[in-house]
Amino acid sequence: MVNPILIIGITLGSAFLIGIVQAFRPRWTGWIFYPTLVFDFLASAVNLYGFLSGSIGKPIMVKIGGFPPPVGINLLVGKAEAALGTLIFAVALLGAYHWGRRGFPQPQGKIMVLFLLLALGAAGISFTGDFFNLFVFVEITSIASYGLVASSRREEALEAAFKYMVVGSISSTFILLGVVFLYKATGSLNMLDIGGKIAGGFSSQVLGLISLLILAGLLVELEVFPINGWALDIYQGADPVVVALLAGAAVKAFYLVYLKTASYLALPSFFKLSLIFGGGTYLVSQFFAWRQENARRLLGYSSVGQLGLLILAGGLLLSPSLPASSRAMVLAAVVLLILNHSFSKSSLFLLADNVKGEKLEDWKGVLSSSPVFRFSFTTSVFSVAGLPPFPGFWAKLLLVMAAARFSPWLVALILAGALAEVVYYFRFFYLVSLGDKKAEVGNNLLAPLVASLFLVGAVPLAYKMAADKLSLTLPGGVLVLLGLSLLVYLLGFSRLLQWLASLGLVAYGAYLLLPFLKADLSGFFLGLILAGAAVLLLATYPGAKNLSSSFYPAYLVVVFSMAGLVLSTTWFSLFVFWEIMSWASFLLINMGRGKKAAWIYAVLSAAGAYAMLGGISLLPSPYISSVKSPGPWLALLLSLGFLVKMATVPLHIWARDAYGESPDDFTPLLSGIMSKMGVFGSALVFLYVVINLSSRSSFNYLLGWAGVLTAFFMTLLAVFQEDLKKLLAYSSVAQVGYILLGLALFTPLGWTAALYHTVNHFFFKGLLFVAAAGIVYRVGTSYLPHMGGLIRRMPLTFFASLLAVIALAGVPPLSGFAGKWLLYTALIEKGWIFIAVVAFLASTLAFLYSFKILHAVFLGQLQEENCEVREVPIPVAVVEIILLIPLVVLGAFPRLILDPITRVLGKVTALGIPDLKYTKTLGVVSRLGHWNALFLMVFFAGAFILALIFFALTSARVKLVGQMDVGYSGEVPRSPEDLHFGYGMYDHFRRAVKWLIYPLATRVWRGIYEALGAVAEMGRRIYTGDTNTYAAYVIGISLLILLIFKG
Amino acid sequence: MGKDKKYFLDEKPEKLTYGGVFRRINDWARARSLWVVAYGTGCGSIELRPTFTSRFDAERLGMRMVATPRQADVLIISGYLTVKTLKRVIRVYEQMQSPKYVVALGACPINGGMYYDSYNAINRLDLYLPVDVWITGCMPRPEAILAGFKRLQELIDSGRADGWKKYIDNLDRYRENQKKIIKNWKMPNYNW
Amino acid sequence: MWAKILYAFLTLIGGIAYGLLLGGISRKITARMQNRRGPTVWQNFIDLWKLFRKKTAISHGVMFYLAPMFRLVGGAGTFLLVPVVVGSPYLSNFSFGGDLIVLMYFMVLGCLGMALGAAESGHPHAPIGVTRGLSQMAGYELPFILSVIVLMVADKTATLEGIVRAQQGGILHWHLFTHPFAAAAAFISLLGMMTSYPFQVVLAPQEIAVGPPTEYSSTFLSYMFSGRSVFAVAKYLLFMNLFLGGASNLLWAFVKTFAIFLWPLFITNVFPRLRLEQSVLFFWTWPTFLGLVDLLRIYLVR
Amino acid sequence: MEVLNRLREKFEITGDKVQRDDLALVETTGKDLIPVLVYLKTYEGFKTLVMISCVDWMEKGKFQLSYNLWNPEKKKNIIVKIFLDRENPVFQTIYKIWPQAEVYEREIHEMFGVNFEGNPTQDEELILEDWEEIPPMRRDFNTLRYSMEKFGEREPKSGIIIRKQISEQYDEWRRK
Repeated sequence: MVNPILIIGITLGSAFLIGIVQAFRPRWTGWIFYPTLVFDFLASAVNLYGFLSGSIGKPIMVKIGGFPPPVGINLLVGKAEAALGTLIFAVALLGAYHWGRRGFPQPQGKIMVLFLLLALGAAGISFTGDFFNLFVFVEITSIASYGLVASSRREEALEAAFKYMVVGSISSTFILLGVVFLYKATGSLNMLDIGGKIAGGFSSQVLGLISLLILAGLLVELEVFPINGWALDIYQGADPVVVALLAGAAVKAFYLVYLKTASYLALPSFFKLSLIFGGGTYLVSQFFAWRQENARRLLGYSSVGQLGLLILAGGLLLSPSLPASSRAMVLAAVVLLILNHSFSKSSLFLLADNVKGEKLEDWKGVLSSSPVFRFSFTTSVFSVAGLPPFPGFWAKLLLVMAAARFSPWLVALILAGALAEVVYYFRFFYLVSLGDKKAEVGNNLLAPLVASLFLVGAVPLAYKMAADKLSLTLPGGVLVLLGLSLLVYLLGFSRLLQWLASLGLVAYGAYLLLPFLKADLSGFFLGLILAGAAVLLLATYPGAKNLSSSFYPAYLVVVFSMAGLVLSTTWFSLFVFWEIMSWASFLLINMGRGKKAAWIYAVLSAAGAYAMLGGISLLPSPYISSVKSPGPWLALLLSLGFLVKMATVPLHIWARDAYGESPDDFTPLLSGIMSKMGVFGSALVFLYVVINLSSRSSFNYLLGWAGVLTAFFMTLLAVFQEDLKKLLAYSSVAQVGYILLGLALFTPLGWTAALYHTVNHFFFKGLLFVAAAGIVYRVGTSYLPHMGGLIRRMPLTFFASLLAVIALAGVPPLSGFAGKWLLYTALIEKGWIFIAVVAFLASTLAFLYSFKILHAVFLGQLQEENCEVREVPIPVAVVEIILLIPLVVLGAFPRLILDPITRVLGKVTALGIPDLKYTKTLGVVSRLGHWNALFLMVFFAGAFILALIFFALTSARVKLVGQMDVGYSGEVPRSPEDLHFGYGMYDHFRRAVKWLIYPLATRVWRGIYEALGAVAEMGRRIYTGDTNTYAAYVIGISLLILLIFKG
Repeated sequence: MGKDKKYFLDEKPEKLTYGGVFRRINDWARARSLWVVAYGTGCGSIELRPTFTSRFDAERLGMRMVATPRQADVLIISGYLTVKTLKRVIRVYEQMQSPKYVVALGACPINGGMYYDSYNAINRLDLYLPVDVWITGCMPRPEAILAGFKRLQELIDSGRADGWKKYIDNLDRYRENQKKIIKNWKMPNYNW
Repeated sequence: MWAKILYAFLTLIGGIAYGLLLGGISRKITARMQNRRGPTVWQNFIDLWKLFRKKTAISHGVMFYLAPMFRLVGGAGTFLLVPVVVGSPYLSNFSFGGDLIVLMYFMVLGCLGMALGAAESGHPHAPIGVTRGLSQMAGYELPFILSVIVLMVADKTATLEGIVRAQQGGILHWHLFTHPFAAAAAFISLLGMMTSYPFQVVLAPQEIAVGPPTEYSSTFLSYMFSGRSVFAVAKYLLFMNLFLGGASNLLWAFVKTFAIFLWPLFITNVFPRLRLEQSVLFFWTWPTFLGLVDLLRIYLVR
Repeated sequence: MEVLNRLREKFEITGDKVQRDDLALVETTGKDLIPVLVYLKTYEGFKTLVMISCVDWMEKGKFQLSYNLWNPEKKKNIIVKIFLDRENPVFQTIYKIWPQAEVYEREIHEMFGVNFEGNPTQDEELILEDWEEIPPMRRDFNTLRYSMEKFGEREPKSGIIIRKQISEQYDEWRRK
């Protein structure tokens, strides 16, 4: 145990000493400055350790001057105070180190003094047990801050300092007034004493007013909306190091004292006040940041927002009606939020110090400048935006779960704010990752790196805290695998090694998860994931490809999080893995060409996920398999995240570019397996959530239409797509629409169709995307009109694609037909005939793009520039062959999949097994009809071979001619381009359906985004930047608080 | 032209034998199923329209217009042939599949007709293509054309319409003649 | 089993011959309607033989080579999946192979194969024709699907045998009369399927030579020719089974298919051609509306 | 036609003649042609260029270019003629006034060898592919001899002799 007075005394002493030393030996100041901070940090850390390990049982009480507490001034350091002190000095140390590397602003000694005083004041605010002392420390902090802010000597900084001074004075006045009146009313200044008196029944008419005066003063310091304009100016104008200390740590001291004061003074309406101001600040600032073009001010908005969230959480804590378990959750959330925000924001501000210029535009290309920068930035942004596995995520999870007991609207508010945060942070991320050039950044990156490493280090702690509070268990094996996946990053010096390690890891994962491969829904999907990932990973053979070093780790994280997802037993666990999967896939997509697509994907994913989280928080039981029966709207909320992943209309707008422009090696996984996670989730929703019959029928019918309309519109859009991968993207989404339709039917046959199609879609679409990756790799473009005639150069790939396309089009005798047959039979049996009509039409339209894929890539004229193209690389070819076999085999023997599916459905008690019989002559027999796959295959193959032999024997002399030897009206064609029909292939059809393919969804979503952005832009005008206005706001709002909450 | 090598088959057609087990029936069928490539080379093609439509109804003889040389049996040179057209005609003729026949309408293909002194119209078609049937007149009426086709059918039926064979057999000589008037031979050497 | 295959093979030969004959008859009828004599009804056989015995042929590659086989086998397969006479051991073909859904998808196989082969020819007209054909297919499939679904829901079966059995017991039980709107829709879409004249933009010899088979010649063409003939017969048979109550013996089958055959023939000779988007939109409006009438009726009555 | 009067006032008109009620011929000089055409098009309503033709006046050593214009409102034709030197036939293009003139000029260039400065496409082949002789519509081009040399004999020997005589006579006549 270290006496806290030592911290204060030594720091004060050092500050004086520095002042003296500076006059004689300016260079020696550092020898005092740094050891002081280190000592402060160590002392606080020792205390914190003492509290955590239990060696210090009760709060440390320090009497000053020997007088006992009610009379004398005292310090009261408990667990929270110690932790906050540690945090403050840690951040201060980081900042000081950063400054030291960069070079102190001049005059060095004075700045050091101010810096020490700021840290000291902040620590003192949290340590003190006395209201008057509190005021003293507030003043110390404020004055130090004014000086520090002004020290950077930029015009904005000076202006900000002045504003802060004016506002801070008002706030101090309020606090001082409050303290004076408090002493008059209670006759004491000691917090504990007053708290005890009030709890003991002391009451006074003016007490409420007094408390409000103090709290209003503190709220000003806590930067609540709308009296936080000055804070934003500071964030924008001041030296980033100062800002890091202020926003990262010092404000937290105010927060702590706010909580303490509120709980001691125990006014019943405090919690409402906090909720209103906290929630308002949170939502409004996250929202106002949307259009912000200044990076530092954007971070400032974020800080203000986070503080708002903290105040909101504080309000929850103060609420008298909150159950004890929820209170523990909120407490944990508050701790995590503070931790998260301090480190991520100091990391971000210190990073900002390394970037020249403040505009977002100046940040373009910084991500590619150095791996350290990339790591710190990504970690911090992910953490501050509340993405797993960082503490911010767990904090939000806990907070939402606690708030759900309180009010669904509060949940909505928190999630809306979180979504708004994701929107602008990922806009930031998107802008930052744009640009081909490397931006010039400073190399002063150690401090942010350390801060972000703290974040990473806090992950287990956060997980443990959240898991304890939520009784959350994640599959241990999967966690191990996820950890190992991240380690693959360390092999970043060689892609080949990474590839081999990844293959090994997937094999190890398969071994580890083998016991879970049972004949149930999870086992079914787990098998698909593991086998599929292994095969598709094989095709990513690095060779000469230019893969990012984080490609394989992210890939593996996606794979294993999917495994964890399907093995989840609680909705929490599912949500956690879902988020991990989403963000890992976001990183992967962002590695491709479509940065904007990645942003849209991130935003929509987050929207879906938060809707899902909202749904989960409102569910009565977190266990997936426990059957519940909430209304269809809740089910819809719950499945929104899944629908986003499946890109169901009208949530499909991300799909085209995200699929089309993600790295070619990742797209097969994205389409073949990852989109199926939405299927899995929807299956769970159908099975366990909507069980009320009347609501089920409407919910299912709605989703059935959603599925079939997805299939229809996406197919239609695929027809007119001129880019190979985007075409396949639309096709993929359309196929998933069929799967959703099958699930929505909720009959055994419908589910059989859906599950069959799930597997089969993996085979043919995985094959097509793998082939596309190979083609793009060889040809160098995915633009269809630039290809053509590649059958001569890539016969194997053509053959594979041909079979895949036949399966895709659902033409017998290959495997794709079974899905169609089952689906239509199920549809007609169920009586959804209008849907059946649309589904039929959609699958007819699929022929259009099927032909387009094959023609535009492989047939027609071989272009001049592609004459030397070679067959795809060997690993790709191997994967093509592997994926080819099931297409044919399943085409002849569909029971190879149908039987396992029947077994799986047998486990799903709500459904029963499909009414299918198998006979020798008729093949698969349903109640409606029959279909003999083996016969069709044998008949087709036999007849084809017979016809071929007959032809070869009887035909005329066949001469293989050159590619341009065509009847061209007697003319000699000049070049292959003249003859190739590749561009605008279905323009005539487009004229017929142009009213159907109007990009309504895109326009609507963009319109919503633009409108909200415009509103945010308007709202931001209340920050006039004028000191008078700010002061007026402060006074006005404080009076308002006094008036409204007086009683 | 070096670049075009990879786009065109530069190989001489093989010589074909005429006969076989089904020779009789083949000739009979060929005679009764004459598909004419719809390529009007000169003024005479105006006479082909009445020939093939309701008034004279060549379809009753089993004849049809087809739009692509690949499927055609008969190439009609309808009247004068300019150098520019000749290039295209040669290509069309060589793109037809054997057995194939050439019918020349009017006086111009025989000896230049009224264009005997034109700087641009060839004088004798049979120097460049093997003609199976000549139909004289300027222009021959549809009746005459039908009579000519009747003659062609007889020739085919009796196995005497073997211009396509002669062309392959004497390809080098034909080519020499063709190249004499087509100075700048921008075609592949063998059109398929 | 072998006997069945033999019978099916004989039926197939008969089907091809019948298809060729129908083609000849259609040429004759067209000629008579245009006030001329026209070729003999056997003209198609002569053409087929001539094409089959041509001396030379050209190929543009593997798919080009295989496409006629696709076409023939696709056509023959479709034909063989449709029973000529339901219940007859000799003339029910391979209808055990699959139901109506199977048939509707199997129909595409030959077309798709041929489309690929044509596309490999490298002639621009071929893929233009193919895309036109596929687009038109998207048009006429909608009314056809509507009427097929009406029948499947009404008869609670998807097998052709079942649908035929549901129509037994007199001419008024034919679906042509029990579901007249659906039948009308289907018969209009038959015009599209047969690419008869208002919807003939697919082949359009005047502008894109003959569309997909532009580069095909000789024996290749003869295969396509026969595949096309038998495919047409298969469609007539399908419509006979769907709407005209099937056939109880071979004679009835001839009569009914001939009656169906006359419908597109008469239309084709008196109409000009529609542009592609016009034909697609036509199919998506009037026949679809007709089909929806019956679908709605079924939906409400059920 | 009163147009002629106005033209005479404004431009240098070397000759004019009213052929019919609706057809007038105007002869002008090379430097005035384009102003005349622009004037006719802009102020007199001769909006359409019907055709451009060329006549070879070998004896005079001139090429005559005739621009045939049409006034669709008054239903009048006017033909504007100029003469060019036969040895060095160069003239400006008018395709910026009437775009369709481009093709006429191209044809005249091919058939007579008149150069139209500024015409972007006049050197491309229009009808004659790979032509190597003097332009064939010039009157000093012996088309019969060319045909005989290039396309070979037409009839039995006697016929050839007769044709030879004809072509020689033709050449003699040219030389006069």
